[in-house]
Amino acid sequence: GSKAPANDGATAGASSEAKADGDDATEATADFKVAMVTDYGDITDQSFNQSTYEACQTFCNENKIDFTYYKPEGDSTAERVAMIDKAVADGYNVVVMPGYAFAEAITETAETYPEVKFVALDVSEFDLEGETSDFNNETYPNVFSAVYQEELPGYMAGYAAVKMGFTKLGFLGGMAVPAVIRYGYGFVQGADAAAKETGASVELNYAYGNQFYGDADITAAMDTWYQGGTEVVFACGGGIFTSAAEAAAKVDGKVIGVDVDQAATIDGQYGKGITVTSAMKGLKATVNTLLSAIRDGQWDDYAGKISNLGIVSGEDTSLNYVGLPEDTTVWNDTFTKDDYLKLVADLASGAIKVSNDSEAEKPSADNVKINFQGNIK
Amino acid sequence: MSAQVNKTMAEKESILAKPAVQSIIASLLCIVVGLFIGYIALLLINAEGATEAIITIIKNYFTYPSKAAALKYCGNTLVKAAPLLMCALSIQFCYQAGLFNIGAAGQYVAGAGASLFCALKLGMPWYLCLVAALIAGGLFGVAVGFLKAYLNVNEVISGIMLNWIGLYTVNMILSSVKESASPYTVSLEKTNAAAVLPSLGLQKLFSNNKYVTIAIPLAVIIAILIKVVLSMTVFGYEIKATGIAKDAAKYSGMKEKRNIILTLFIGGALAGIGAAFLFLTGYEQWSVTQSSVPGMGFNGIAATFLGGLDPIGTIFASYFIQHITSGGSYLDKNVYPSQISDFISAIIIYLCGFVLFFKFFLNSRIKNKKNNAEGGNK
Amino acid sequence: MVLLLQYTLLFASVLILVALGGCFSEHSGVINLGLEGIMVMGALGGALTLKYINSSLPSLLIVLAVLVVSIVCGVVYSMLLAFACINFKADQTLVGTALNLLAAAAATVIAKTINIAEDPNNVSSTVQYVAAKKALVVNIGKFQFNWFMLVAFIALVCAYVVLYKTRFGLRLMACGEHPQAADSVGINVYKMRWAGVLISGMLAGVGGIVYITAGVSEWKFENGVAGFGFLALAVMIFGQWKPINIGLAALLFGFFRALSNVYSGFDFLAALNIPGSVYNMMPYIISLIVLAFTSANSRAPKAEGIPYDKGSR
Amino acid sequence: MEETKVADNSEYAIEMLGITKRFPGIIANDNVTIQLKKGEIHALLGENGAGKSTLMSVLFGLYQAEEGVIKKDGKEVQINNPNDANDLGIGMVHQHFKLVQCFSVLDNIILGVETVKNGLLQKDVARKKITELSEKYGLKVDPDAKIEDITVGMQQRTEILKMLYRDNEILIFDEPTAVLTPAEIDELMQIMKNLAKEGKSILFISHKLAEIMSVADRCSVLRRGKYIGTVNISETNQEELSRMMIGRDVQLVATKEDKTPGNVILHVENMTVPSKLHHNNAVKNVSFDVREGEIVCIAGIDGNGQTELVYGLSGLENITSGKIELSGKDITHASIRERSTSGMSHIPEDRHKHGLVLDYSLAYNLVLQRYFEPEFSSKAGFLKKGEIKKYADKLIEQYDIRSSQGADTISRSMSGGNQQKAIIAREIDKDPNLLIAVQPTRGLDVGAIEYIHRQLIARRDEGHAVLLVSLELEEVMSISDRILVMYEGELVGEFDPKTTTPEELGLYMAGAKRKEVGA
Ligand SMILES: Nc1ncnc2c1ncn2[C@@H]1O[C@H](COP(=O)(O)OP(=O)(O)OP(=O)(O)O)[C@@H](O)[C@H]1O
Ligand SMILES: Nc1ncnc2c1ncn2[C@@H]1O[C@H](COP(=O)(O)OP(=O)(O)OP(=O)(O)O)[C@@H](O)[C@H]1O
Ligand SMILES: [Mg+2]
Ligand SMILES: [Mg+2]
Repeated sequence: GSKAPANDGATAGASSEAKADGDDATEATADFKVAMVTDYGDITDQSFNQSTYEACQTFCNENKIDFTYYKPEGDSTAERVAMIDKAVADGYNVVVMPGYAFAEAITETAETYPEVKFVALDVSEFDLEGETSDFNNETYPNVFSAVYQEELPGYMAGYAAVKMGFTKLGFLGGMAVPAVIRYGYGFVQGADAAAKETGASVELNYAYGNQFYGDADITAAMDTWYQGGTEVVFACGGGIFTSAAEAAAKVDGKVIGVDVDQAATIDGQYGKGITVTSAMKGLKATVNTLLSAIRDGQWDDYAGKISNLGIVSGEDTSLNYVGLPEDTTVWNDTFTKDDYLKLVADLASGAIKVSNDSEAEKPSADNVKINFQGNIK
Repeated sequence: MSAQVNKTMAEKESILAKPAVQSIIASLLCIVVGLFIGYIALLLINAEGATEAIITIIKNYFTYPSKAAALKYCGNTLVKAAPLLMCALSIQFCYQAGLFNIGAAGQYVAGAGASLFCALKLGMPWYLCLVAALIAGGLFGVAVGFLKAYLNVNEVISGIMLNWIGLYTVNMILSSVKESASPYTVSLEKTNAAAVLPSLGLQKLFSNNKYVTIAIPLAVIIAILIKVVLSMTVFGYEIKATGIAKDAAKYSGMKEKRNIILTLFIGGALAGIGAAFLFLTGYEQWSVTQSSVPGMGFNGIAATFLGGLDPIGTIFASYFIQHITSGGSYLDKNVYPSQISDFISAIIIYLCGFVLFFKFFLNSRIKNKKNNAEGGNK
Repeated sequence: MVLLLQYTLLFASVLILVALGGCFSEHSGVINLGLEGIMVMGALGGALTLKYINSSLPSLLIVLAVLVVSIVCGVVYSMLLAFACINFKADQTLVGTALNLLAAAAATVIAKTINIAEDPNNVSSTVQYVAAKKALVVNIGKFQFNWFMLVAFIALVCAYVVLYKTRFGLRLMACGEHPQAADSVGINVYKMRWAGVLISGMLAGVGGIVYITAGVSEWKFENGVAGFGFLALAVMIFGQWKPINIGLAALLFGFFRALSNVYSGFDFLAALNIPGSVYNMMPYIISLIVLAFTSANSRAPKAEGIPYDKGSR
Repeated sequence: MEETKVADNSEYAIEMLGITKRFPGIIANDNVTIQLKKGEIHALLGENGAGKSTLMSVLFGLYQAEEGVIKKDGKEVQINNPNDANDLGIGMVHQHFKLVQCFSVLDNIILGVETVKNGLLQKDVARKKITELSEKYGLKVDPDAKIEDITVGMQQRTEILKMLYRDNEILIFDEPTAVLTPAEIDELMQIMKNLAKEGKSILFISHKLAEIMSVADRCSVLRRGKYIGTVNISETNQEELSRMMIGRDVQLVATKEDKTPGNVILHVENMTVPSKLHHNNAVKNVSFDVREGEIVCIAGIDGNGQTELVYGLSGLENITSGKIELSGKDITHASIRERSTSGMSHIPEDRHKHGLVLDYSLAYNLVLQRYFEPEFSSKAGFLKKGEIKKYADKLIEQYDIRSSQGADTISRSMSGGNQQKAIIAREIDKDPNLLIAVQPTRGLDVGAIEYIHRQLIARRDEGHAVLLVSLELEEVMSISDRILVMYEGELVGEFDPKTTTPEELGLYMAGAKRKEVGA
């Protein structure tokens, strides 16, 4: 990665009128337009596209900023680049892109449009720079990327589940994409650690649905799990929770949500108390922060950086980008809110280390018996 | 003077009576009516932006203000039109032999799998990858042909089954060359640049669009070749005879079983090459977790029929279908679902069903007029 | 075990309904390749009914309402096929394919438009029906009975009786075998073919709603019905265009489909450690093999696929 | 009540007055008038394409005439569809049977007039009525047999029962004898006479003058859509009828010179051929020779293995055992193409199924057996379209094949007679050592038959071998040099046409007598 450029470059290029006034932040505010380009999924994937879209839209509505989104014709870099080109051609100068798949598209366009601000989510430095990456958390001067440490909330969820007394767990991933893999790997590590502490014999069914939505096939597999004794399933990927919740509701099983606090959504539809907790990451917060920064003329604080967003504070959990929902998690005697706070503190202090190997599509553990089933569909 | 008038009238009629002209008129009519229905749908969804939206779809890459960008994205449309054309030709070739090759989708998948595997795992140069795609697609075709010729299995059904089998097999095989942290196969350009189809300077014509390769002219040349084979060669004569009159073909000593298998081999090979034409440009990476068969093969059906079941017509039809599909991605998504362009192409394809009737109608009108004219002379 | 049975029956119900639909259409002489599309439209109608119906109504009423709306949607949509292929002699494979593409696009557009109308921020094509869906099932011990299983069974019995025991069936099959013969004894071939196609629309429409409610309580219409319509066609051919055989074929296909999802519940299967992809391929490979061995004597209705023209001989 | 009164007054059951029916580009019926008396058998005669079928289709409601009126029992009626015809008591046995192959005889008979109770078919009621009818008129059928399993004769009986089941009074038979064996024809003639005696009125179309002479009371003749006239059979003869029909004199019996046969061209030894339909052998251990300069005829009732015999010879079916030699060359396992290029030509039984690619142009069809030869295709595999056209024009000229657009005519649109001429031209112009002709004159008018017979005899006279398979005894007797009778897959007798009689042949064909035949 290279060093971020001087201030003026980023803001001034947005509009020819603004150029004269240089660094007047309020002036620049009126002149930025936000475009989002979706990943392979649509903005209704109940996952990162949707969260990003909703965050952008809320922000732009509140601030009366032009906002639109583009959906590439297909699942390829060429088509993603086409949409970025189109957005810029249409006069949008802030482009928000969720998903690691945008890495190459960014490589192809960032230098072409130095005046456009690129906000990427989930795109890691490795994704951008490949084998030659220097891992200095810097990248193109007009790009900001946020990468979440999904393994952390995954870990918390796994740890919590075992601590809560569940011994038969399930992990149902969407597609095996990096974020999902990290969640899953964290989940396994968390369960493993808790099993070691409690000495319980823990079993874990592990599978990917190969899609981000539920259907009869996946529900059948979930029925098999739940009716075979599985007590709680971490439904990790977009709308795939529908299958897990459907099956759970039949036998009084439990579900762990993902990305956002899904308790309201899932419990609202399938019955109170089904969701024991959710492994969250702060997509919306990031989008909000970044767009606010751009509005307030503080883009330079972020430009050219790649942030690994995870735990910021061991004390004030509200500052963290990842975590479990403190209000809706079903705390019990064996795992209280205080236990959770201690866990966060340990993670923050480095007392507990979580590996984030996103190649661990098929994780293993010492104290948990993993029954790996690959892709269901 | 009246003789003069009669002559021009007759000329006009004879132009209209030409099957090729009728096909073109019919296809154009389908397109116009299809767009019109699409426009109505847009009006229903949101009347305000409908006109602009339909224009956006039609304009496709012309929506870019700069000429360079427009050229670049014209290139992209062509890049995707080439494999579509190949799939369409696959279906058409088999259709001439009386076979409905719905398995083109699976043969396309096989071609993609083979070409990528050879390129990424075995490090072969592009021409060998192309051959591999040809063979893989062809073999999938042969499977259908064999089942049809020797075991009387309906080709539509075996084709559909093989589509799925192909998909899962290719997903399994390509898992060995996927990126470590994503379900996509590794980048072709970075892994094995020799496997990228050469451009021979073509990309310069399209603002250095790196995906523009010889695949585009090759696809057109293959279409012309197919036209020649079907209409001018002994093989074409046999294929068509087998297609329309299997028993007569057998009676005259044609090996109808061999012809069925050979036809499907060629059909499969065409679809397989089609996949290579896309994947060997690096335009797209294969996602090994995809759980539905790529639509290219099915869209080929559309292109074939819109092209009036003629290879040359299919060149234009493939381009057109790709043109409006790409155009759809430039719609204002806040107002209109992007599926509206799929909707329009589906309507156009549906309307193609009426082409036969349209031609019949036209011909009987021409005939009636002629009769009347002759009657008047008497 | 119970699960295997339950899902076998569930998948088989979908296949039976849709395959019977194909069967009626083909017996009348029209190849219906658009089953997949009709399923989507039937599913859309049914899903919207489930969404808007008062879920506290008696479940029988809900089931009936869903049935009726799915049927209407399927029938209306299949009219596109009938109109083009019967009255305008369009190529049946082409129109069928067009209907599949059209349904996927149209259903998405419709679902999105409805969602946006309700809530401008909701641009999804998902229709939710959690509450009302509960009316479709009854738990009998561990077995979750779905009313549509009964519907499929009734459809099967009715199809058998209608085809082989009634005047209508006799005439319908005559139109698919030898329309000129049917015409010469005063049967209106066009009418019968319309009837065949509309019945296929009705059954495939129901099949669609059964499919999308089989496992989940919401459906995203961008996803269509994932090739089930085509699978049903295979079942129909495998079943030799005969209702009873179709029922058996559907059970076989349903069994393998179910097995590919629940195999992890069987220790000996789980122990084999066969990759998931293999299980996924299984239904297709098995059906291909079975078709290879059974197709030699397979006989499709003779006149299927050939537009009927009164004038020609 | 009133209707019956009017009916009683009229002498005619049906009158078709001044009927005109046009098809695009052709007037199929031009002001045609025919009157059918009650209880008579009225023959309708005309060349191929003269408009007979069209006229009957108008009467049966399949087509609507542009001009003219139809009267039933003297009262004008409108017949818009077969249902109207049926209501008026008009029934029709079509030239091409309209039977559903996979249905049973019973299903076919009741189709369209089913008896139902509570929506369910009442087949037992129908079965009873069918049994009664078949006993009354001597129409033997098995009501539960599938059409695809029964003989053509039985199928025809099914068609007749269809009419009787509907209580039709006016029966139309469109070329009913074209597909029947001599015995079946006799049987049919008898049935028709019985029906007429019962008071039914019959319209009967045939190209066979002898049949018309033997069964009809009166005969109306059409030529090119125009009505020529009606004659009483008792006051006319075959020559006059054929003159009316064609407009010139026709030679009804072929004449040929005596000739001594030369070398053996086709040698068949112990050939056995399996049957496609049934699980047994259709041809059993058959041996015979065909020599240069002779026409050998395989006679026999349809369905006794003739079709399979030819399939075995031509390679359309693999033989189970035996040996075939052509001009001394063993072709037992040769492919169809090899047999063809070794000098075998085959005029197939089913000209639509095997003989022609109906959607190809006439030119393409005329090279169907030769397109791969260097004359018509280049080494690179391209067709020489110019050569093909030239060759086609030559054959069209030489064999007088008539069609609307010459070599470019789509074969489907040609008349049956001209389609047959095209096949014959193609097969004969190959100059084969052996010409196998299977029912080459089926369904053709006398003019066309005369032409084809001349061609076959010309082959023989040039010193080539001809193997003719025919169901028509008259044809067999008039043009063959040697007759082999086939019965149940075996050759049961060999005859010289000069020393045998149709009656004797009939005994062998029916299996009543047999003698050893061998090569
Ligand atoms: N459906 C049709 N469309 C157009 N022309 C037709 C049609 N049916 C018959 N014709 C024409 O009408 C004429 C009379 O045909 P028709 O079948 O009545 O002859 P036919 O006397 O029965 O001949 P054949 O002895 O061959 O049966 C033919 O020249 C034919 O070209
Ligand atoms: N659809 C059609 N369009 C135009 N002409 C037709 C059509 N169908 C039949 N004909 C014409 O009707 C005439 C008789 O047709 P038909 O089907 O009776 O022929 P066929 O039985 O093969 O002939 P033949 O009676 O000489 O054996 C032919 O001249 C044929 O060209
Ligand atoms: Mg006729
Ligand atoms: Mg005829």
